[in-house]
Amino acid sequence: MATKKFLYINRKPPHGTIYALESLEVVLIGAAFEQDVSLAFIDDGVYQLMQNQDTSGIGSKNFAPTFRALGDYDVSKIYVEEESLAIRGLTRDDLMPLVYEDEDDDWAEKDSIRVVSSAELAEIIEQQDVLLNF
Amino acid sequence: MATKKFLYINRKPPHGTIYALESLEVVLIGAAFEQDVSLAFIDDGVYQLMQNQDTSGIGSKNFAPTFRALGDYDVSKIYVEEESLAIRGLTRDDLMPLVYEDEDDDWAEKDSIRVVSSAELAEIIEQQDVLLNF
Amino acid sequence: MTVLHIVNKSPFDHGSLDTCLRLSRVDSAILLIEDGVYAVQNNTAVTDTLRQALGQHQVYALRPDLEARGINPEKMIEGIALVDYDGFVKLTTEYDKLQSWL
Amino acid sequence: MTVLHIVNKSPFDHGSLDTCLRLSRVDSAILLIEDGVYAVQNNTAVTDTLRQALGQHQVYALRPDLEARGINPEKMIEGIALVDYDGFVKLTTEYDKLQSWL
Amino acid sequence: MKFGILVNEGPYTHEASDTAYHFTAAALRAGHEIVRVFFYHDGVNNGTRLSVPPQDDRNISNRWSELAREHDVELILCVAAAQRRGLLDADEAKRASKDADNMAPGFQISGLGQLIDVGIQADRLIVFGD
Amino acid sequence: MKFGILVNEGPYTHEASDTAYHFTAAALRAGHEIVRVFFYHDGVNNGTRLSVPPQDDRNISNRWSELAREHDVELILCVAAAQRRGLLDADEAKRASKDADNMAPGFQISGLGQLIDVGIQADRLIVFGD
Repeated sequence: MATKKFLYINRKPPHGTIYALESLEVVLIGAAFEQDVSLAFIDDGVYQLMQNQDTSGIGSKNFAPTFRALGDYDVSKIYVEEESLAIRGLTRDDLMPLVYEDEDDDWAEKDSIRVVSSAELAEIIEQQDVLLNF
Repeated sequence: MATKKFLYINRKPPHGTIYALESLEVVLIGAAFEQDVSLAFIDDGVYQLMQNQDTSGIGSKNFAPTFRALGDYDVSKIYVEEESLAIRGLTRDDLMPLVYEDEDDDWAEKDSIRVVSSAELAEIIEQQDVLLNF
Repeated sequence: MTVLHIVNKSPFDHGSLDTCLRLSRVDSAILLIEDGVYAVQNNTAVTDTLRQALGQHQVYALRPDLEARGINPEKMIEGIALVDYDGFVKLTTEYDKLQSWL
Repeated sequence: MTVLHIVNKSPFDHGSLDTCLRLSRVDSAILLIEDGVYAVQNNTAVTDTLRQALGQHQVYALRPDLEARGINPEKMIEGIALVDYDGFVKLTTEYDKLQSWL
Repeated sequence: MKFGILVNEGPYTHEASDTAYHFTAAALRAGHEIVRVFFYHDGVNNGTRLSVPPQDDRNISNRWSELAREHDVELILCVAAAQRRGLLDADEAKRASKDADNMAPGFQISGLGQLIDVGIQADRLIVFGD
Repeated sequence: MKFGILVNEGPYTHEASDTAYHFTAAALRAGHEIVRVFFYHDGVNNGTRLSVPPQDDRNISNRWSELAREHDVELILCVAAAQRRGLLDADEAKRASKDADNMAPGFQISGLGQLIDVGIQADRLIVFGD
């Protein structure tokens, strides 16, 4: 069966609703299907990648550390919209470090996060086969 | 038991979610408790009062006509925020006629809807005892 | 290879329509459904946004959702095409992929 | 007789905070909870709005919700007071009525 | 002080249900009285006993049931909202000729009048929702 | 053409469930194939058989069950989402030592892989949600 390009589009913040957590569960399961997977974080979705999230005070599951495992699942294309960061006063440094090992480059550790402009992201969306929103 | 001032604040549009319908069910039940009841329609909540709603095409319950019964339940203070109408290109004439019979004025039929400014509505909110949002 | 963007939220309380327009390429199309159809009306705070969008995209709206909400088609911004559920299905076959801006 | 206004939605995707500010009298207070706490950060598109609000209202934010979201209190706009759930309960006894801008 | 609590959203899906729980627990710790917790809209889904959350996650329905048991807090599901969403106690199930029920211990089904009533009785009514 | 349908919201609460139904019915009328309807998040609540809606309202769960029966459409509830929310078939109930189950006829419980699979198999995947 041919490989398809899947893009998971994340636009919701992480803890006010369960969408972000359950979306990440789909990504992890989907990784086993060996498709061409990318993730996009847009609008309040960029908050999912914030450093130092600690849910002990609200008693819900802290799934933020799970994003760090994505590299091990061969999910290494993580697009973050620059405009979404900017209006939230955020930069790349406010986000978790997410890395993968590049098998085509002697397993060198590389950054999974690519901060892209709206125009670039519009192109990336056009190149996909399946667009998943939660 | 003392009478309390209840204000139902409606800010959600009517058919995309069930909040508006279930909120109206509370108002109808609440009318039997003989409290001092008002309703406010703000933001997309003003769309709940639009004329000519016809849900036959989407197959859900058309509860808009029920608003017309509010006068019979002695619910006659219906505040609509002017600013919310304005940015939606709406005027009073786009809304259903809602009336009540004024027992203090020989049962004369009067308009239940009062279009008010944000400042007036802020005062009305301050005067309440119980604020219900759905 | 182009996208049918689907917007189902009111443009007056949510940023979905703005984000859709910011991230849609010129030749893609936009379908307004559910509370998204409130964007079609004339003389609103988002009318200019939608007029600009019409210069770049074909814009459709789901008629049963308009009717449910009492939106008068005569007060609609010119250039928006109405479809029913059959037309909705047809649209999804004419564009290569579907992007729901939830 | 004044109101504690409670806002639980992100100001970047929803109009709740704007509506709250438009409809709250000068002496009332505002409590940010759940996704509403994203409004507290400095250097954002809503920082000016919140600074203005601070001139008219006491503004509180729920600390456990800040921590869950990784918001650094040092990057918070000055003048916002943090409360935990016990402080939240105490606030609701100090104001006469509670308005949740859902 | 006497509190009434209104919960409009279901468990796990929206933080409203968690915030309402933490608020209620904190109010009890401070010695306040909880007149009633009223569950409306999808809030009625907090009252299911069939939930099987992941082992490393909180059990929201159990948490409410324990609060009811330990502090004698009245937990009311709105009957109309519950029927629409398939949340039934044994009596409701029987009346609707359904072969199963799913309500958790500590919850009761009652009418919307109980929401108005708590608005009248309580010194403060607080709403948690979406 | 082959369609996959993803439903993220529960019945009555959000129009997504209605729109998904009307879309699916229209696609079938037009002769298209529905590979699968996958229910995720609160969407799993569409699969309850305990719903008792008002008599003058549509019965959303029944409507899906009839679609499954008449057109042999596969209706899948995500197992993890369903367990969290208390939506169980007889097997799941037994495994979790629950004394009742509540899934409606025509629905099946399966894993998230079925969502990825329909994304791969279908010509178009359409998402209905909030």
